[in-house]
Parts: sequence; C-alpha cells; structure tokens
Amino acid sequence: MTVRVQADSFDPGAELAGFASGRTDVGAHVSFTGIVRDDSGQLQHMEIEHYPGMTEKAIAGIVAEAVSRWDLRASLVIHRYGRLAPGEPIMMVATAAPHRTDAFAAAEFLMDYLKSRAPFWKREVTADRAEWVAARDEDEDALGRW
Amino acid sequence: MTVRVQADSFDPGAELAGFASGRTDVGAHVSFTGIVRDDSGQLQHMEIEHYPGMTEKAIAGIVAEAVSRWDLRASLVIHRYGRLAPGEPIMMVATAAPHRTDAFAAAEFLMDYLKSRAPFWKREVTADRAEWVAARDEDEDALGRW
Amino acid sequence: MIDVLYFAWVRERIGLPKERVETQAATVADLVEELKAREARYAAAFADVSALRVALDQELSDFGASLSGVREVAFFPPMTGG
Amino acid sequence: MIDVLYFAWVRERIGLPKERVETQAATVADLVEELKAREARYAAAFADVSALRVALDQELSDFGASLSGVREVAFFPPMTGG
Repeated sequence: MTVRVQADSFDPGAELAGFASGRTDVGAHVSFTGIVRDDSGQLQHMEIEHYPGMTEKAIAGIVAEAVSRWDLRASLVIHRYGRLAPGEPIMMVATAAPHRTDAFAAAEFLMDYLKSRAPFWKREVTADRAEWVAARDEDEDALGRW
Repeated sequence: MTVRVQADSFDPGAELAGFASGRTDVGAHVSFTGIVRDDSGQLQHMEIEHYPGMTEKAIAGIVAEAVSRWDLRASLVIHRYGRLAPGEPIMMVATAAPHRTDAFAAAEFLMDYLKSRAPFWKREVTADRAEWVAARDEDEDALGRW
Repeated sequence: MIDVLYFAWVRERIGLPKERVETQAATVADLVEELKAREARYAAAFADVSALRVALDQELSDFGASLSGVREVAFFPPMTGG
Repeated sequence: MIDVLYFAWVRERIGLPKERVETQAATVADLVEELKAREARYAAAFADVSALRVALDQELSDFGASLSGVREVAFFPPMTGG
C-alpha cells in the first residue's frame, strides 16, 4: 500500500509496469490517472496547494478504509502538488485484487474520497486570471454511494 | 478506438504510456488489466481459444455501444489467445474521457461485456488435468446493470 | 450447405472444429436434432442445449432462429473472456 | 496558544498561511467569532462558514467542536483533489 505526495511529475505507464508485478495471486489491476485538462485552450497551468501532514494522514485513512472493505492485495496512490502544465498527470490510483469487481470498486472509492476528503485545492491560471476550482456537488454526492 | 486480438504477450505499462498521450481534452484515464491467477500453485498454464472473425466483430460492437453511451475520447482493447503462463497479462482495457465517471463506467461496461459476450474460452492446465473455466452466473448478471 | 463450427468442450466432444453440413433444417433447433441423430458424440455434445450458445454468421443468436440465408453456424459454451 | 492555518482562498483573503493565536475560545465557532472581530479581512474570509471546512489537529471536524487540547486548527474551502 504505497502513497506518494510529490511535486515532481511521474510516468503513469512506468508506475503501472512496476505495480504489483510478478504476483500470481491477483487477477485484476485497475488504474486511474487524472490529467490536467484544458477545454478552453486558455489554461497556462494548474497550481495545486495541499496541507502537508494532513494530506498523508487523510490518504492513509482512505486507503485503510478501502483495504477493510475489499479484497485488495496492493494499492498505489500518487498525488502531485505545485505547478502542472496542461496534459500532465495530476495523480494516479492503482489497485490489485484477485477479482475485477474488487479492483474496480476500490479504485472508484479511492478516487471519490481523494476528490473530496484529501486536503488539496486546485487553481487554474490563464493569461488574465487565476481562479480556484470550485468543489462540485456531484463529487460530494458521490461519497453517498459507499 | 484500438482493438487488438493477439497471441503475443504485451506490456500493460507500455500500453498505458502510449495511450491517449499528449491530449489536453481528457482529464481521466482508466485501465484494467486481467492477469493469469494461480490460487492453488498448481497451474501450469492457461489456454485461451477464440473464434477468429467473430471475436473482432463482437469487440467492435461492444466498443461502439460504449462510445454511444459515454463521452469517450479514446479506448484500447487488447485480448490474447493461445498459451499463457501464470502472472502474464491476459487482456487490457483502457478508456480516456473528460471526466472520471465516464472513464470508469465505460471501462467496467467493456469488461462486463468482454467477459460474457466476446467469444473466448479459457482452459486451465495443471500437471494432472485440463479443465474449461465455467462461466459464472455473477458475470452474466453483471450485464443487467447497464 | 452450411459451415458448422464448434468451440471449447463442444469441439472436444464432437472431435472436430468445423465441418460442412448438408441440411434442410429450418431452424437452429432442427439442425441440432439432425446432428444429434447422427452419432453418440453429437448427442453427448448437444445433450443440454441450455448449456450452449449459438452464433449465426458470427452474431449471437438463439436455438429458435431461422437458418434461412445463414452460411456459418457456431456452437460453443458460455464465453469466458476478460 | 493555538496554531491556526489557512489554505487556498481563505489564506489569500486573510493574507497569511499560518499564525499563532492566543485564545480562550471553547469551540471552533467561538474562535471564528474572535477572529472575525479582529479585522475586516477575517470578517470577509469567515463571512459564510457554510462554504468552509475545518480540521483540528489534521482531522476533519466541524464548527461546533471543542478546542480543548487542540494544538492546530486549519480553515479551508471544500477540497478539490483527485
């Protein structure tokens, strides 16, 4: 159960290649990668602020909850902070389980909780302004399904 | 929307690294990798039989259905046939979408349909016997949720 | 003449992957009855059609379907891909 | 003495990321009232606490919670990770 909070970029392909490899007790790997999207073509960069200390604790708590609910054999959470360019990976979650239903459910659970319960705040910077991303009601509502 | 049906092995990390890269219109990549599991420690290898021609048509139909239901910007399906060793990748699905809910739902939909509607049959070979894997009721039932 | 294909344990029980069949069967179920009447290995393979699936010209179908215009019929157990 | 931390636009409105506060406030809500009474920038940041979240010693909490034994309080908008 690996957790990394870092400013540096990372390579999701290399992370998946190294994840839970060489094991014969898992039949399913699921990965999620979040990427800096630029719908308008105006985004210069994204800035992510976080709460050092609480971030690691919050993620560890979310992972522990996932492990208690599903038959997970390995998990990976990477989340960046600082300045990110459009197209760069923001974060990644990977899960390994004997069966696909557990691997999918755990990955979605981790994502839903990381969205709304891990202390990160995103700001989008364009040529003429910098704006904090507002939390979406749907993201808060998504927690209700677990 | 890439589909590959092949005997050769593949590297899920390299596939994810090359998937939908360099785009700024997607915020979410989901990948699923199915791996040859060996719970008993007795498995020598898995054999996968398929129906050439129908396999490609069936997968293309499943992908088209996913594209019609969710805002998918790219997808990848790789499925192997032939002889596979424990720990090797059997198949992989990847989806790219602006939002995570679409990427997750499409990946799970593709998996559910590939399991029960693409013409592949698995056989597990141990030292003393070879046994066709039985379809599971849960896999058929999983289609009902879509 | 119809191409008839068998996969997985259906192929093993019948002992071949594919054959050309001369038939006037109107439906898949009629074809199955003709095959079962041939030899014990066919009767064994088709003993419980609820355990089987059928594809007509590479599209999943059912045992009541018409064979009119069909060139390729395939019989196999439920699929186990993924 | 309590360490009070501010993040995202709360930090920007108040104009600093962290300060030590001398307080006898019994609850988070009491502390918020003390801060609002200080200066306009605090009043602006805490104008609508329903738009804010609070963590006590790095655990999410709520505005009615007691500050007894608490060493670190953090105020921030709803999180937008992932």
